[in-house]
Amino acid sequence: MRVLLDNITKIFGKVVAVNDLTLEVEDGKLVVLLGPSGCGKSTTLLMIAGIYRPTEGKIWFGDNVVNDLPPKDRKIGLVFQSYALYPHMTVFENIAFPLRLKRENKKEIDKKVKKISEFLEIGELLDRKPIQLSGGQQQRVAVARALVKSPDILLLDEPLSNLDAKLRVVMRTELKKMQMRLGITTIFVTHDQSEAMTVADKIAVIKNGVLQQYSSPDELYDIPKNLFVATFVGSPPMNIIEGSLSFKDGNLFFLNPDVRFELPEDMKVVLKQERNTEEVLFGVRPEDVNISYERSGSQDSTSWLVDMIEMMGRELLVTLSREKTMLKTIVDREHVPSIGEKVNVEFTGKVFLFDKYSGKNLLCEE
Amino acid sequence: MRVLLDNITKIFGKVVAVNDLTLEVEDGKLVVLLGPSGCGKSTTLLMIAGIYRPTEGKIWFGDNVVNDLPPKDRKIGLVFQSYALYPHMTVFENIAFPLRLKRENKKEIDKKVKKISEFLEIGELLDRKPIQLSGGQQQRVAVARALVKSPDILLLDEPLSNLDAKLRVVMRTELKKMQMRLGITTIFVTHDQSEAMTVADKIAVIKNGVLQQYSSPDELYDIPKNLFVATFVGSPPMNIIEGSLSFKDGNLFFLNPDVRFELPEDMKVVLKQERNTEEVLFGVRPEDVNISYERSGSQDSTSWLVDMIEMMGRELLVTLSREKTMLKTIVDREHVPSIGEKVNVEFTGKVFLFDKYSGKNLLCEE
Amino acid sequence: MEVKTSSVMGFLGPFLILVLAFYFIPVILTVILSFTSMDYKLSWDFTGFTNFEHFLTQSLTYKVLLTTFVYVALTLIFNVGIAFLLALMTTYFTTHENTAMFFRAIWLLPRLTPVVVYCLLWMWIFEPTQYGLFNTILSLFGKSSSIDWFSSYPMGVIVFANGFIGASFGMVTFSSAIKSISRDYIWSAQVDGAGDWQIIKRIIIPMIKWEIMYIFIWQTLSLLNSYVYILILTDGGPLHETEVWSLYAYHKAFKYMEFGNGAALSLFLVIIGIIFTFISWKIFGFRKMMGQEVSR
Amino acid sequence: TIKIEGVGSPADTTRITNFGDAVKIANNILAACDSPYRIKIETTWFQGGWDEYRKEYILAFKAGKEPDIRAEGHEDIPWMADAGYILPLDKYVKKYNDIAYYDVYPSLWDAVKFNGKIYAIPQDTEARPLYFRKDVLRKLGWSEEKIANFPKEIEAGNVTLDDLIAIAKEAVNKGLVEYGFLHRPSNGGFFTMMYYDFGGKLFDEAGNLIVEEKPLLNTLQFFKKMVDEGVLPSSMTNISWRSIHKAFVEGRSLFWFGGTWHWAEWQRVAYHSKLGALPESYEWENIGFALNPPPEKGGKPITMSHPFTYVVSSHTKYPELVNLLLAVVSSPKFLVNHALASGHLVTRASAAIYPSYVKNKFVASVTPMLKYTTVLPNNLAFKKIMDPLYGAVQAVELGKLSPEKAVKWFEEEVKSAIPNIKIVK
Amino acid sequence: MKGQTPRGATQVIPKRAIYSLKRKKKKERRAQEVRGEAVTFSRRNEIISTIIMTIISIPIFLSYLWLFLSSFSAKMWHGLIPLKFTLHNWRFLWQPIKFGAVMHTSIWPITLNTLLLALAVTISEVLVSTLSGYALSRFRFKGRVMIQGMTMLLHAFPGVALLIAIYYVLYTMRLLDTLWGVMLVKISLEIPMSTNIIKGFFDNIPWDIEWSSFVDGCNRWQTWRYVILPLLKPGIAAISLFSFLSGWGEFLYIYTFIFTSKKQTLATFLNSLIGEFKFVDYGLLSAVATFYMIPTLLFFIFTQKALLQMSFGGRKA
Ligand SMILES: Nc1ncnc2c1ncn2[C@@H]1O[C@H](COP(=O)(O)OP(=O)(O)OP(=O)(O)O)[C@@H](O)[C@H]1O
Ligand SMILES: Nc1ncnc2c1ncn2[C@@H]1O[C@H](COP(=O)(O)OP(=O)(O)OP(=O)(O)O)[C@@H](O)[C@H]1O
Ligand SMILES: [Mg+2]
Ligand SMILES: [Mg+2]
Repeated sequence: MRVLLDNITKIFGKVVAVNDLTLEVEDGKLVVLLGPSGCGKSTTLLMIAGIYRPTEGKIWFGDNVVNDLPPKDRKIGLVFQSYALYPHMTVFENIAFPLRLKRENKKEIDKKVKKISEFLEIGELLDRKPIQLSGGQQQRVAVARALVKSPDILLLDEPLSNLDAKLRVVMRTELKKMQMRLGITTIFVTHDQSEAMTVADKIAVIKNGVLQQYSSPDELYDIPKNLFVATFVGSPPMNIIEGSLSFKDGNLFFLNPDVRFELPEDMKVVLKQERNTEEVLFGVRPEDVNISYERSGSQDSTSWLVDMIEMMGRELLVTLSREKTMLKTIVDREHVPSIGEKVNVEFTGKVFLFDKYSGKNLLCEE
Repeated sequence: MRVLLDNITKIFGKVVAVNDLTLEVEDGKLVVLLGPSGCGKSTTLLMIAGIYRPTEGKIWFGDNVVNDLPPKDRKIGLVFQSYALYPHMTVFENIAFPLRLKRENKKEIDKKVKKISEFLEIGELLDRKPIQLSGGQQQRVAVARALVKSPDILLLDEPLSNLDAKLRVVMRTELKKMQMRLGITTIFVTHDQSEAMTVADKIAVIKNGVLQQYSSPDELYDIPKNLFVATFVGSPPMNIIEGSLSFKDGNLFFLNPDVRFELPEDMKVVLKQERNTEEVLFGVRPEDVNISYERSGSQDSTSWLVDMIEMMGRELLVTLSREKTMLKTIVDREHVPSIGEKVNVEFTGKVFLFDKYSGKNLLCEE
Repeated sequence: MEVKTSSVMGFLGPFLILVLAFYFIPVILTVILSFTSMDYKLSWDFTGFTNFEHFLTQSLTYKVLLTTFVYVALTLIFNVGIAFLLALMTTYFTTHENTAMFFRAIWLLPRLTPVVVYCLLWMWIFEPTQYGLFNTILSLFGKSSSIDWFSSYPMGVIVFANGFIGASFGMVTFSSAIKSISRDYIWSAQVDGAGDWQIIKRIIIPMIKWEIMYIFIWQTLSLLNSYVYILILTDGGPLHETEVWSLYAYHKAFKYMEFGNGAALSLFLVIIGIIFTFISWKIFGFRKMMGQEVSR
Repeated sequence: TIKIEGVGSPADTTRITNFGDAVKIANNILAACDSPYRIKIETTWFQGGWDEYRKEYILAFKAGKEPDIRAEGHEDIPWMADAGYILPLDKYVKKYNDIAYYDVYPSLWDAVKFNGKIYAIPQDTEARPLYFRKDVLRKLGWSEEKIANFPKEIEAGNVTLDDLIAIAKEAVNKGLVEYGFLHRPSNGGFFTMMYYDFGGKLFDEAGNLIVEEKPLLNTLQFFKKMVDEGVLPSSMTNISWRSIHKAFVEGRSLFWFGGTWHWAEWQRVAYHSKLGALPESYEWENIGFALNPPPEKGGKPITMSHPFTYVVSSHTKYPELVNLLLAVVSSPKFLVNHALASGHLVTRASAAIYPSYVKNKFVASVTPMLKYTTVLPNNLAFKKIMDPLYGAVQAVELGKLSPEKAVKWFEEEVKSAIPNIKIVK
Repeated sequence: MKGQTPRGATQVIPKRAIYSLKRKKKKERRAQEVRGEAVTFSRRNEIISTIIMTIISIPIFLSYLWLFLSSFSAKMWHGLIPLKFTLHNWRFLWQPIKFGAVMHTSIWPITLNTLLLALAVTISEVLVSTLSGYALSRFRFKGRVMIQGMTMLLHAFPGVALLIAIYYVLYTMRLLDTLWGVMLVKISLEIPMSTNIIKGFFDNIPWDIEWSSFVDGCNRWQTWRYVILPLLKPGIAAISLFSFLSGWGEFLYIYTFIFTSKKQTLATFLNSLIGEFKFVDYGLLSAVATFYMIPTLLFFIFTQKALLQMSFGGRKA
């Protein structure tokens, strides 16, 4: 089922939670909503579910406007951010509830509930009441309840946030597989970017209720439309350095007291001549910042001070500074610098340029 | 305040939630509890908070057994996994509540609440009721409420799970700084391993209520005590391959139909001669699996089939297979293989060996 | 969490003291009273079981018993049924708080009215002449002869009068209970595919089960004990057709001033009430309900 | 301080307010006798049912909060005396006999005796006449003279109950009235009076309570006949007082088995939808009253009274003063004052000739009825007969039981309530 | 981070824009303001339920309308339709009424009596029953189930049957003929009921909120006072309403245990107006009855508005 949000706005009192949002989710695709806390993701889901009524705009399922369709007729599965398990029912009854409502026969229900709960590793908890479960267990029950009825549209609001990393990876992979197999149109809210990247067909980035970018994960990563998207996507976030452009000797340079970087050929093409004096923001992702301990010949490598080292599992996040500029970089555990050491820096990957005021990506054609 | 859990057991009806747990948290340190969903983390925190009474064992704060001390006298700050905000109070009142109970003066309270809420970026929500907040905002209010009273001991149950990646990184860094500055003994439950690694002084890994390992993040990563810890810590999880050991020509090999790997010198020393025929599990982390497209000269590199590619933000997770064995590896986005391609594999980093039955790390002296 | 006896007593103390002094002790006294032949002289002369023997040997007793059952059952259905219906309609179905308020207020009116005035109103409603409200309404529908409600349907009259006044108790309690159900659960059920009816049946009713059981038992006991409206409306007549047990006891005690006898009669009623309560507990699972929150 | 409590309809309050003036006189007397005492009074007016009035006294007595003087229906004297709540007054009656009690109608003294002792001072009495609508009779073609003579015919025994039914039937059939008869919709002395009318007795020679089956049956048959003939609504017992009064004052009913106090009531309460409260002249013009006719020609007509009395608490601190006060309040002036205000009749011959009493046309014309009066028995158990009697009448009217069955039912009821009662077949 | 709008700071749109939106969706917005969001989507069911409610409410509605109207009319056509407007029936408000020869006292002191009694009963009842309800719901102690069962069973003993016995208790305590005595009796007979009702509401309050307050430094009392009580509003709304009504309308015990007429309340006053049903001045009676009902109606509306507005939500289970 295709879902189309057509200029949706939702206002609570004075708060505009969702602002003129237009979004098309193609049939059978999985779309992730990404955005800072409080940007309107849950509100959007609840509107699609029919629980909130949009203040303005239309919601289409397939070819029908469903604004007036009650939730029960929308054939959706929804995992609430707060789970909303029925406290008076056991886990089994919670999961079986949607099926019971469809008057499926008992054996069938039993089978389905068993299956889904094994799948979510809560098979042994079926007799408990929600209050007797741990947070993660409750969350899985909520997911099971949403999945068990094979909905046309699946809405998941942070369905895995309370699971441990390992289970989470397993679950998301399984969820994705299942979604693909059954072709359920799915909208998924998550704060975990690797989760978003892994499962999404397309990602919608929202800020303050306004859609910022809606594109495939790759594109989002490689061609962020604006500064917000660029810094929001990717963890640790992209380094942003203030400075200006200047043309010198037919080459385009980014300049700032601490950094001087020759922009690649293709950028020159995109950027128009007159931009050269403009104030811009220069972006480079931490993983594209390489450090080396010996002075390399490269023009752009300059000596930086190692400020802080944070452990991040298999890698280290190193913060470098130089006068007024800070840079973060990711370093393998094999080559650990020590704090206070001086290192050289090289930008090896892609770099980005943004308008200082509008935040627009200067390399994006509009 | 030092916190000592002394052989703590908690049983709910028939469920043993926490099993004979002994754990010492040194004064001013931050300890992370890590473990799969339902392993007893929240239960442990609630026991420390004085809400649950341990079925057995003693809890020490400093030099006192506090088993009988009511929660209000324990000087703790606790963020519930479910937030547990007071629905009838505004955000301001929620945060101010602990201070009001201490009868601090109004101005003081105002100042403190303002400060902490700015810090957590919820300064503009002070007049709202919890029901009018998004999930992440609620969570931050809960954190604010726990922090505002400058507790002796801070217990955080997934305090950041509903925040976006960027905010999360900021928050955890700030939290850590604050904790260090004030020297608050902190116990932190999180599912996010990079979070755990970044903030923890020590990490306790729990499984089914039983403590598996309690050590510094580095040690946990480098010297996991058993198979569970090894696979649990690190994301994506370590690859585990079944096989046997054999001594050949003075060299120690790990063998299996698909893999043959010469173990490094230092392992030979640790492993005793007689182990050679034993069945073991061989572990290697995905980031230590290198692929190359041309046949290299190395003995251990063999040709593997690219099965699946998952996008993980800045990197790709590639699943390789060969007959009966699967391997996951992490690949830079610059060198993307295509599905169905054949590649060569090399293990470049540390490898691990575990007892097939007990799961014990064979290289750990006990 | 562990609880100290002292704090239990702190919370429960005022309650226990009051109930003990003004409820429990009178209950004991009443039980004792039922074994005396106390009359207008107010003297405690013990007569053993004579009071009980006396009424158990009378045929009227059994008629009254039957009447009581019929009356209680009918009124209860009316009472609790309407109460629940109203609570649902004013909380769940009605989106306009003012409409809800209006209906709730209307149904509360009987309870706000002084007893006598309320009875006068019903006398007017059921007046056998054409001026009675119901007869007026009937005549609007073209029925010419007026009905003598009080003699043709005496039971109907008292059931209605008691039902209308009793419904408000359940209504207010149920509305409050429904209001305190978290909206999340209702939303969640809607998403799960539940229609209004299903939500009522599977979410609302189970979640206010305690209130329902409570009101059910409470109202039954209240009805068993209610006589005032009957006293004023029909005084048990015609021909004892509306003489319920409590009225019977009242007549004995306060009309003929046979207090001992009256106490014995009420004691019998109490026993019926207690038996009923135990049965309901069985049905509703009293212990389970009491213990349902024990788990944490 | 002497506490006084009264009961009755609001029109009867002179029962209490009379004391206001009486106390002045009593204090004058005390002053004249150089007595150190002065009387102060505190009066309350109880409003509520008789059952509650009784209950209140018992409880208040035990608590020491009972009034010193209390107005009571005479039928309550036995139990109050029996339980020792009230004081025997023979001594004081004798003491003040010459001033206040010498000419009290003797039948009233009988009504206040228990075990041969006087326990109360009679305060008022009344009659329960049969009211009829003159205007309706006129429409029936009766001459003024015939109408005027009607009460006398009844008194002479020339009109029977059956005759009344016939007249009523005629009026109803001609569409002049909606109802032929109306009687009170609740239990009261009226039903006992009808039983008396049919010759029923409630006591045997030994003074034990009895019930006679035959008169009872006749009584019930009479009610049945009224209903069958269509002159009495079968739902009579369920019609509200208000509708009843309204129907009668508006002339929609020919007969009304009422009481003397109704005459006064109609002048006060706006029952008539057009006229509101009736002017007395209208009453004289359109309403007549008579004794209740006997069932057979030549029989004695009947009426009934319900004497009200003052009783004195046995715990009173000032029995002397209380009795002085009672003697004062029994003087003709007060008796008449009360009678005129409330439509009751006086208890003393000397009061009956009091000028303002005689001047009052209504009171004067009903007083002679006292000759035919009866009273309810002074027996607490009697209530247990009265209730089933009313029930039986109701059942018969509603057609729920035939008169014969109703008698059976009545007997069962009475026997279970008063196990040793004698039923005379 | 610096220079960016802080997160969580949701955009606030200019008032004008809101206004225009408001106008467009006025109807819907109004509904939202009152109740947040629709619970049910079905207009049809709403209409049906309103119709049903209307039908079953007709007898009450009409009879009270009649009562109300007749208090303002001099005459009623057929006793049904009011004909002439008058304030005569309301004269008791500014002058004591004379009835027959009885001069009733002015209504105001009686009203004050009634109000005091009602408020005293309400306050003590709410206080005592919330305390005990909390204990029964949250504490595990021996005899808890028994106490709870007993409180229900006690109701099997009707108030009238106990009248004589209570009389003896009050007699022994020297509380006869005092409003205090009546009040204590009243409260005692009713707290089992309110306790049981309120207990159900306590059961629905999530434990974690309570725990949270312990951690924040509350002792049991403070938890009860600051956290539980506010969450209990709907329950308090229910029991305070009933206790107020029963205090306001108290008749039997006043009638039985009070012998001094100064301590009258409105209910007994009304009763005295009616007497034995014969001399009823219907106009006056309906006026007094309406007067009697007004405070209770106000109390109802007030408590309902104040207390039923709450709803939970947005929490994790
Ligand atoms: N009241 C209870 N009754 C019975 N079992 C319970 C109760 N509370 C918790 N448990 C069980 O105890 C175990 C530990 O629960 P706990 O909440 O401590 O897990 P957790 O480590 O916090 O998990 P999560 O990460 O999912 O929150 C779980 O298996 C849970 O089901
Ligand atoms: N009932 C309400 N009344 C007023 N404001 C509300 C209400 N519900 C949500 N909001 C506000 O609307 C905005 C969007 O909320 P929403 O729950 O959709 O955020 P979210 O994107 O889901 O955030 P999170 O990731 O923290 O859950 C937030 O600023 C929130 O405070
Ligand atoms: Mg959300
Ligand atoms: Mg947990």
